Amino acid sequence: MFRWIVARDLMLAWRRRADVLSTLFFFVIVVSLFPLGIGPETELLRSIAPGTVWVAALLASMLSLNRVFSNDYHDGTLEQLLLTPQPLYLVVVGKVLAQWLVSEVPLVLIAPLVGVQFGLSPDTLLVLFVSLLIGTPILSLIGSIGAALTLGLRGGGVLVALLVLPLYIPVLIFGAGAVDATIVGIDPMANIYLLTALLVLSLVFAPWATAAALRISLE
Amino acid sequence: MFRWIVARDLMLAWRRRADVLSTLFFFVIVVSLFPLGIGPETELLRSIAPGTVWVAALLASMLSLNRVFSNDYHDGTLEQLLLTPQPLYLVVVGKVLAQWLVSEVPLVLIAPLVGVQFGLSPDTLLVLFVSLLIGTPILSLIGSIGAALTLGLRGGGVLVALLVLPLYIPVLIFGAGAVDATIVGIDPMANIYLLTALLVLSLVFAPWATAAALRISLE
Amino acid sequence: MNWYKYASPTAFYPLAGKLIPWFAIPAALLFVAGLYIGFFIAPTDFQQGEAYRIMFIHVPAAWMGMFLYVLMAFYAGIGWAFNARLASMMASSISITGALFTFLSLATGSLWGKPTWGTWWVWDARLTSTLILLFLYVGFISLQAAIDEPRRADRAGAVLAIVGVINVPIIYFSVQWWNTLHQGATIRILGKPTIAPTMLAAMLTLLAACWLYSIAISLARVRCIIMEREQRSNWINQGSSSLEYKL
Amino acid sequence: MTSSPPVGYHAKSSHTPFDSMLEATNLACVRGARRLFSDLNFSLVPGTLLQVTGPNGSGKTSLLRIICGLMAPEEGEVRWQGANINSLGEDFSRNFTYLGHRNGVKEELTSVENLRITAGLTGIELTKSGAAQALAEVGLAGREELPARFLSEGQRRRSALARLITGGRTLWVLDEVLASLDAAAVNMVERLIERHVSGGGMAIVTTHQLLNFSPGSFQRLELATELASGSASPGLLS
Amino acid sequence: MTSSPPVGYHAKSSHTPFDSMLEATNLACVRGARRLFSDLNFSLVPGTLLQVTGPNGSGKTSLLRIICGLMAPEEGEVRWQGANINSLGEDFSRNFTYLGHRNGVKEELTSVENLRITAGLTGIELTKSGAAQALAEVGLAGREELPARFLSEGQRRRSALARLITGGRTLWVLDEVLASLDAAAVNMVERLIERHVSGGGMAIVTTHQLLNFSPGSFQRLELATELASGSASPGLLS
Ligand code: HEM
Ligand SMILES: Nc1ncnc2c1ncn2[C@@H]1O[C@H](COP(=O)(O)OP(=O)(O)OP(=O)(O)O)[C@@H](O)[C@H]1O
Ligand SMILES: Nc1ncnc2c1ncn2[C@@H]1O[C@H](COP(=O)(O)OP(=O)(O)OP(=O)(O)O)[C@@H](O)[C@H]1O
Ligand SMILES: [Mg+2]
Ligand SMILES: [Mg+2]
Repeated sequence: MFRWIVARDLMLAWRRRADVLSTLFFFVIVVSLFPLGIGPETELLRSIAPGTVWVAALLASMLSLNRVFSNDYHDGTLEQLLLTPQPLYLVVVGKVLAQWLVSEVPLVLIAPLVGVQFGLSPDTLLVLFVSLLIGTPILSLIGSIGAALTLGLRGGGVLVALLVLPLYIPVLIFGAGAVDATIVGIDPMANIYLLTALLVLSLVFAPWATAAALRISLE
Repeated sequence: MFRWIVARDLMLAWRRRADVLSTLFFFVIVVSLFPLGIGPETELLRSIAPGTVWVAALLASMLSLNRVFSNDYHDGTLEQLLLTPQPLYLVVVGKVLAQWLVSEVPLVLIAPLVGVQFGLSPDTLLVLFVSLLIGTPILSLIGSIGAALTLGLRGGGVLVALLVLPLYIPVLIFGAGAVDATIVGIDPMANIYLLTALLVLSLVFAPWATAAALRISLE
Repeated sequence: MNWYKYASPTAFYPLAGKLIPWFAIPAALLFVAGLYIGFFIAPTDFQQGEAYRIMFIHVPAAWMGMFLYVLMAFYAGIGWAFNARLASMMASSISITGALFTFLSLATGSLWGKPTWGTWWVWDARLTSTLILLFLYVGFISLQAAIDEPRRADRAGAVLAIVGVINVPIIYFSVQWWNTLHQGATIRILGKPTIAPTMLAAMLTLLAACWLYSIAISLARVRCIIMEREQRSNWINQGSSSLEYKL
Repeated sequence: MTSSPPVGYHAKSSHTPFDSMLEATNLACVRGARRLFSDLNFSLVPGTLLQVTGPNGSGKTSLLRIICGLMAPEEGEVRWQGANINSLGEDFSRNFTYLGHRNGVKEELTSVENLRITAGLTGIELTKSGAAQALAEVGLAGREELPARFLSEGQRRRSALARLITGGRTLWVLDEVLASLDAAAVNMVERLIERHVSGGGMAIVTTHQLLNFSPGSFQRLELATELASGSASPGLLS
Repeated sequence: MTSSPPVGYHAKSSHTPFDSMLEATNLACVRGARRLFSDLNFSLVPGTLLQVTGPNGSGKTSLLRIICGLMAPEEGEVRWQGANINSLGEDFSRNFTYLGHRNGVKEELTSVENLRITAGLTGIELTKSGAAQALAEVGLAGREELPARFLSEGQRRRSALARLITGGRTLWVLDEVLASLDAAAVNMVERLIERHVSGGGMAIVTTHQLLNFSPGSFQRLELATELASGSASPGLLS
């Protein structure tokens, strides 16, 4: 049954492939906006590159995630998912996995290309890639809690931003930190390990919190 | 009748004040993420401040605009607005005005405060404020076209970003350019004038394009 | 000859079929000729060596990318204003060619940038504006792809294309407003008084080839679009009830 | 449901073209690859109700949207007092109230607010007590101040129906108006339409339940299921 | 509609507690400041249909959501084969199909895809032809491959109904199941429920139209409008 959850969301994504592509383009455009707003000095751009790419990834993740849950909420299919005979935890894991595969993996893959535009060196690009690969699932997992909580609650918006963004910030700090470290020539592994620890933590706890949030929102 | 359009959206915003607050919050957070992702060097931060604030304003505007139209679309009230006995142009102007008042004015007001965090000088803050005051209505106007075009489309949210962000770029360049100019000690007025010209242009043409797009989307 | 008659997609379909070879064959010939002149006859640049030859593809591609956008917006506007389906179809078919050329100019530019500037990419006004142009194309194509009803897709695309066209001059002139380090590099080559006549000849030949190619490929693509849509309306007229939905 | 009278039947037979307020000529509607109907003709004079019936998917909603100008017909045209509704633009909107499958009620606002705003948008100043009175008439007394998202499905529908009372328009275009309504509300709607029509108004209504309605001023237009010939032939019954 | 039999009437009178599959005891529901019902008791044995009626806003939807475990009751509990449904968790979901006001149909997917995915999610492998067959049964033959957003309101409802056929569950919980359906579809649903019930299934159905249904296995639960006392007293008719 688990595979049906993933299959379902992948199929939906395939139907909306324009949507998936546009998450990718959103990422690329947001990243490109910064040089436009900031100016073209290569040195400056290189130093803001990790932060920019990571913030853009964060935003892209937040946007696409939000959509995944709220679409299902509005047409009543989320209710149906809640009533399937399997732990809600699994449903959540399946949905988040599908969202990650569809919206974030392409982004991770294209990030090095974007990095080239900022003049990053090959080994920095590798670290950027790895940090995003480990970091984006965390974003999806944590973001899903926020998305689930905001579903019905009209007043929940701020609360959720307050709740989720502080949780995003460590990811951002370690992720961008790893890349930054490589740029200045420090070993990035400490950051990468911390990121991995965060991933394990969120894999265990986030789906559980999301499931609880879903039940509350659908009440 | 015009005032009813504005009144309606203001009232809705008041009911969803959490939502409005969260646009503001989004803006503040995006701007604050940068220092986190980039590191604390004052010089660097100052030089990226205009671009960062402007990009954040751009994203915040896009997100809030999208919501305004798609909510009305899904509950059938947009249909009803189309059938009111007044030019659709006016309806669009009213809705955009309300959106600007509710989501962007607070952002413009808080921007100088955010600027202080980046170590901007008082006159730079003034230019930042003025450029945002002139620039944000353009964002709302242009954004409304994209929001109207993507109504009801599966890709909604992200597609709108893809359509609108490239059109936002001139605003970004002139807006951030004005602030940048002040930082380096050049007269920002050329940029401000260009921004004003863009405002006039978009005031004349954008509502018309949005009205056309709405008719197409509701067909 | 009654040209008006050919405004109908069904009448245009066979005409387009007949026209394609008249553009495709010269395009191929000029392409071969242009490449030959460019790569074998034109002299080696004393500063850049052989790398400069990318120019023969890069420059025509960049020009085509910009021009086709305006043309696309023009067709889309005509199609919308006069409810001319053929014009709308032309706009859709041009959009892909335009995006392709824009992408090509970006790719060749990057390839060229590495040996000359020592970097794949700089946030130079011209490079950035080309990137934005690509985004505009992609926006147009994605919007049309996201809408299933052709009529709505045409009109929505037209609104976007027309609004986007306002951006083109702004993007173009931003070169002046936004002085950058690397703009000089491009100007320098053209500004060189010693540009060999063979270089110019090669570039112009290739430009002509790109033009003819664009026309030919757009006609071919518009034929596919006509086919797809008219087939559907034929079904309507036959009215079989067991129709499969066709995207 | 598929039996249908001769194609292209004209309803205005007994009227000269000029006393008909709303007139549809040779309407055809195509959705995707499907021709839902063609050669559809009818005309409405003041004081008549047109009930559009037909199985699911026969094109009732599409027809109503065409009449309101929300959708363009594939062929044919709709005229109001002799003028094509496209040429009338917003002026046509001054004459009718449309109620679709979706209620057009903002969930965040209370019923009173919803009603007053809709009225304001159509150029009518409605007092709070006026709104409350209309809401009481549709059976929402005591719920006027509840945000619409707390209302039950049927109550939300009722809240939308109150627009008919406050709108004061000549023509009512009502899609599936009885859906989700309980027996009392169905009766209420019937009386509402009856009063409207007998007062010289016009109504175009789709429902799957037949309306309990005094005859005479009552026309029925039946849209058939798609026919093998590909062009469904709508029939008009009096 | 407001007449109602004595308060707290127990339906299981003729059965011992153990042969009832689904049992609700002393249910009460409060929404906002309103007590919709309290002391509501009923129990269902295999082969029975419970039709819940009541005016708009009387709490039918709320009751059904409580039965499915989507909402917690203010007081009382729902038991399945003697066990509280909260303690059963997902295992309870294995026993019923719920159809709410919203269809739960993905607009991007075709009806076949929707059906197969829903089946897959509930642990049933459904072939394409199996899905097409179920869709044909609800009258969507020829529309199986159309993305659901192109379907008409009634067709979308039918597409949701097909889940009942493919689900193979014991208990059907259907909210306002006849809304937007044409006469043919209403009949189809009635036959569907009849077949299900006579085959030993159970169904809880709300509608505003009375179901045309052979008596015997048929119970009715009438939720009254809110009473002055603040606690509505639900009555059960056989
Ligand atoms: C990704 C990188 C690049 C992009 C997107 C790009 C884009 C463009 C565009 C849009 C044009 C046409 C503009 C016009 O005619 O005014 C152009 C022309 C030209 N480009 Fe590039 N370019 C890139 C890299 C380069 C490089 C590395 C060189 C050489 C060092 C170069 C040399 C030229 C020349 C010589 C012209 C034609 C003459 C002119 O108008 O200046 N470009 N390029
Ligand atoms: N792209 C498409 N391809 C094929 N058929 C389509 C397409 N879009 C819509 N349709 C069909 O057009 C019809 C639309 O019908 P409409 O919504 O007007 O029906 P209705 O009479 O209001 O039905 P209901 O009683 O269910 O509300 C449906 O039969 C639908 O299947
Ligand atoms: N916050 C609240 N405050 C007061 N009343 C509320 C609140 N939330 C819901 N209600 C009331 O609770 C009831 C919910 O009823 P429910 O949706 O269960 O009705 P229903 O019987 O399904 O009606 P329908 O036939 O219209 O679908 C409504 O009468 C509604 O007005
Ligand atoms: Mg309908
Ligand atoms: Mg209900």
